[in-house]
Amino acid sequence: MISVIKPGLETSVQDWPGRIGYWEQGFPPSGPFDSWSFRLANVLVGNQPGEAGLECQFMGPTLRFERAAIIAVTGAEMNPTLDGAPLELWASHVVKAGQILALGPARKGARSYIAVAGGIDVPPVLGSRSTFHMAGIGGIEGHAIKAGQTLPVGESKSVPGRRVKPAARPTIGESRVWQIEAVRGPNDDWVDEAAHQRFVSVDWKLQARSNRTGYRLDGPEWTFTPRATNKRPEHGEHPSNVLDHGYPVGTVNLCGQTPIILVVDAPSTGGFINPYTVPSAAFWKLAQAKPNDIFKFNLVTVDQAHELRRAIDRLCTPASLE
Amino acid sequence: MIEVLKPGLETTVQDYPGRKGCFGYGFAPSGPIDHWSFRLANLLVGNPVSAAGLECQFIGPTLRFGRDAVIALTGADMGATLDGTALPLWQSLTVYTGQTLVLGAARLGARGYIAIDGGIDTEPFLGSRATYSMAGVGGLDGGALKAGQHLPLGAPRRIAGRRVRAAARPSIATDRQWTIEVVPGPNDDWIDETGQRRFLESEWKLSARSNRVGFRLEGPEWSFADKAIHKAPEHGSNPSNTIDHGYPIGAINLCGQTPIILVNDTLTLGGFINPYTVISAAFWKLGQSRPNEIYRFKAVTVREAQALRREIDALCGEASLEPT
Amino acid sequence: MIFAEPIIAPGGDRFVVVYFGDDAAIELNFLALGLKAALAEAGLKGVVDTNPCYNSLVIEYDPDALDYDDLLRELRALAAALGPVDTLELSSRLAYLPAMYLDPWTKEAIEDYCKRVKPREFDPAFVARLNGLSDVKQLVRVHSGTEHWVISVCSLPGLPLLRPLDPRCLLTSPKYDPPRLWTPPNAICTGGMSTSIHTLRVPGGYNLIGRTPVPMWQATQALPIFKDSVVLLRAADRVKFVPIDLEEYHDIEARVNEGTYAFNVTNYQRFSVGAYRA
Amino acid sequence: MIYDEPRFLPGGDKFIEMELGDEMSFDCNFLVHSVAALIRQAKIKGIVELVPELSTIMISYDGDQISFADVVREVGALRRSIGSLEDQELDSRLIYFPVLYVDPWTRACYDDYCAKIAKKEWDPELLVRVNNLANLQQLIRVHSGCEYWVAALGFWPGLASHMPLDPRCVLTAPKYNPPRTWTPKQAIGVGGGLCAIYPDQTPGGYQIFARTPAPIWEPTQTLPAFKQSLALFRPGDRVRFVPVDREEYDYVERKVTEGTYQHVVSDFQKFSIKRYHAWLATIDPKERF
Repeated sequence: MISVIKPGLETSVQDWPGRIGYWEQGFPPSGPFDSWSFRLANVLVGNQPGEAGLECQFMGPTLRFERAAIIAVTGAEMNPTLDGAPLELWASHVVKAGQILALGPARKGARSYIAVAGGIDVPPVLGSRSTFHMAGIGGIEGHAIKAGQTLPVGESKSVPGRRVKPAARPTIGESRVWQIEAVRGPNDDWVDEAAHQRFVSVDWKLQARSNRTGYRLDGPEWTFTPRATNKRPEHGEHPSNVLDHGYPVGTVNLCGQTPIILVVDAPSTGGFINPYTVPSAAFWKLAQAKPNDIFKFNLVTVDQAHELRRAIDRLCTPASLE
Repeated sequence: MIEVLKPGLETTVQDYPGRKGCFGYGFAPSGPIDHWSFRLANLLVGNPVSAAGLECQFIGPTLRFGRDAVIALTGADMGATLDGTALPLWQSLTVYTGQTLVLGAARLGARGYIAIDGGIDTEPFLGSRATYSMAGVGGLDGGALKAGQHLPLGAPRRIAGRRVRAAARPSIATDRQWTIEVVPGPNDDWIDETGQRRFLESEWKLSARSNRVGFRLEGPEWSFADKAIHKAPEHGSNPSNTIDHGYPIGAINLCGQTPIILVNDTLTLGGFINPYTVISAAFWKLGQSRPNEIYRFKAVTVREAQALRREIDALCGEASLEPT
Repeated sequence: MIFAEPIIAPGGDRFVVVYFGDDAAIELNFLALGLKAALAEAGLKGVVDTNPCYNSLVIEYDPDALDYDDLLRELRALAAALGPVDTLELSSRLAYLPAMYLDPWTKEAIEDYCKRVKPREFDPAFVARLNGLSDVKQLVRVHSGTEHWVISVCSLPGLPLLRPLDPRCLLTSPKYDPPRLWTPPNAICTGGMSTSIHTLRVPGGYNLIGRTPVPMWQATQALPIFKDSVVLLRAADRVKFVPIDLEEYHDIEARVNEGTYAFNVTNYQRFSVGAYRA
Repeated sequence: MIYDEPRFLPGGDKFIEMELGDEMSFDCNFLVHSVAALIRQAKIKGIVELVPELSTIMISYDGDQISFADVVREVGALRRSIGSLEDQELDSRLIYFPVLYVDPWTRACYDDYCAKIAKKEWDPELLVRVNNLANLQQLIRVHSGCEYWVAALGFWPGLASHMPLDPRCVLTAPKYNPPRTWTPKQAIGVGGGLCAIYPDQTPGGYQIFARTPAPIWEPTQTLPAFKQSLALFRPGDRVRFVPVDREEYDYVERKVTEGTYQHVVSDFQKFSIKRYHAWLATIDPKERF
């Protein structure tokens, strides 16, 4: 059992791949935003890659372990300390009963992951322990953790002293410029050639008003094809309006002139077009980007997107440990 | 066109067989109660038996003719006169424009029928011109005739000089006793043996509170079979109560201890049992009987009832007519 | 109880009555309506009319066109072919009828009865009390909270005999004794376990609980809904009462009188007995 | 129009949008649900989830188990296997909602929006004007005058897009611009040609003018209607709004709070496409209730 002393900015229980099977009823998958780092944290403490852990956003929590545990911290650098002593990232550690783990603000990256051997053992809702705070379900009472709460931990037999090989870790650069892969579609035929050129050639800035629901981007104006401008009235007036349809997770949703990348807690349907979609392999970069970071988009094919995803999946196994 | 000078007690436009196929809408068939006399009247003036004519109850109307016409009077004897001259029943007669036909109180029988060549040409409602007063439909403005109204007529046929052979007419007895044929059922099994015997052996007096909806009868008490006494509570507490069901026309509907024969303008459904049903061949007797007259009931089978009806139907044809 | 074999009894020389059971289980009406539909489907020559009720179906026939024994045989065959009641599906329209509960007109009829015949409890309060409801408001809620099944249209032109499809909304009450002298047309009333809507100003025995501004039939067929049928409802239709206030009542009444009222009736569904019983 | 051949559009590496047409119509939406049902029935390995919408199905798939091309081939074949939908009859529940129209809560929300975000015409009055109605009373009559088809679920847990089944009851409205930051829970709104009940206090863009005390989703699963599922609506359901007064609203709300409210649901009817089309042919769409 773990007691929450300080909750951090917005720390939530997540599992991977999240809440699958209820999308049609409006439940997004949720789950860890940077699932690469998340899965490796689990692998480090001997858990299955999908077991529930904590996602810490921008500012990590302070936690007291009420019993001994094996833990690992991955992802963003939040200067974790154990009873004041620095704790190495990307490695598994023993924590003794009564010890305090403290994470600070993210120095590099944005989201840090804490895995505990045995996993966080909250009751699953609709098949998942992931927190979806907008609907108040999953995790601890449906929301980010609060001071004074306790996190139940499952049973496990595990060993400390393991480390993720550097080559198997995601690398968070210093430049604050991200190369983000994107696949054209589903609605790429609604924006014109000039817009397509623009999309891959300009810098897009991540707005501060971004969260696990959507990533708003600042950039140039969009221009459209006749499909968007001459359409049946029920689609809506604006060129970016379309009959309500389903939204892929990761899609670049064009709301008027504002592109919003719909991420893990995004709505499942709506009435705007989606000219591009960020493939799952690039999600870790979105998760680790901070407001005002620059996104540059590289187009990939569906097949390339699958390859990139498989490459990461292959890294999220005990083979990546040393 | 015919002008109504006096309407009589309750004179209505009817046709035969009335408004059929409308149970689902909640409509009783209406039509003439004594359909034997009614049909013969139509035949006499050269109309199809289904043409609309007048049913006069107890006291007939006074009518002035707006065109030359051939008419026939059948059923009850209401002492008819044309411009003061007595008219025979069961015969086709010529009437000239401006002449006045007067019917008085029924001397023998209860319902007189008047057919006019071409038929009465009021607007049909659900396929029939029969008046159904309770709902205010059919006939002239949906009700019995009123003084001052005008009855529209169809194209004249001008066939006069015929009469109904004596053997083809219903004969209204003067002893004020009637034998009415009934088929047991649908709910005869709700009455015990004694009650069934009593029904067939007793005299039943026609109550004055009778009309085209129902004929009330006065007679001995009814007794019931077990089925009527021990039943699911939703049937109701009285032995004669049952779960609402549809009523056959002619059913002898037992309301508590009062039997009511459901006739042409009846309610089509209700919550009382129907131990017997008066057959259609006996309806002319209902139509011609008067309050306080006596009924005796005779049980017949469905087959016998249908044979009796066919006999009457056979008489309602051209073969029953002869020249005067 | 559903009879293993329906009882078929003669009603004189032109009628037979088929009884499917001896209580008022709604399934018996489904069977009666199923037989009615099957008869229509079979197109049996000589069947003049049919009249369904709670557990029975009256059939009028022309003995010259249809032999009595043949009719009985056909009816038995058709009834057997209906199969178990759960397999029945019936064409069923759903009519939304505006209903002003506790309206001034039925109140006047009740008050007139109290003055001229004998004093009695206010009908809605009486029905509410007998059925263990907290107040008349609850009566309105319960009565309008279910779809009602049209058992039959009968007795008087267009008059529907209704019972609630949701058994939780069943209301029972004894009828007036002696009967009322008059009833406002379009009064909504309950008696026994049924609801009906009076179509004419006639005496009556059911307890008055409200009134609808829309007619159940119209001889003039002036309103578009009556173009094809003078009567609004048919057996196997359903009715859902929608409570309205006096202002809405007057508004609808005005449109009915103008001939512009659009009835709210849907006709794109079939009633599945199996699904209802499940 | 409904396409003879659907279009399959990639949505990254995990999603494919299947576009069956580009119109908002019952027929197109019914095709969507029919195809979705076939896909589910076929249990194609690697197809994870579906979101059927007005004229599209978003298909989520696992690229390790099935390729994009195979999804297109297999799902495309299912679409082609569907002949005429005219003879279809489907089980369809009808759910009744008590509704307080022109309620104080949506009014307060509107006032808050005007004070904090932007001035705008009051939603019910806007609806009356845009739809050429006589007054608020007629707005209530028209909106409560028909059954609504649950055309799509999503956007938010429990939320459904309701499409009027009676052309006489179609109401259209532009959406809020910019959107509201909050909406009263269970407010009822109209946007585009659709109607929705807000399941919770969420942002929103539909014009709001009514509120129901009956919830459409409940994470605690206390009320009987939620025993099987957190969310009330299923595709193929229909909804009908019943106007109530404040007293009745409060009564229902109390029952909901007590955990004893029973949703009024008719689940014994089959919706017949042929009958619906025949019925539509008898309707004068210019008429209003």
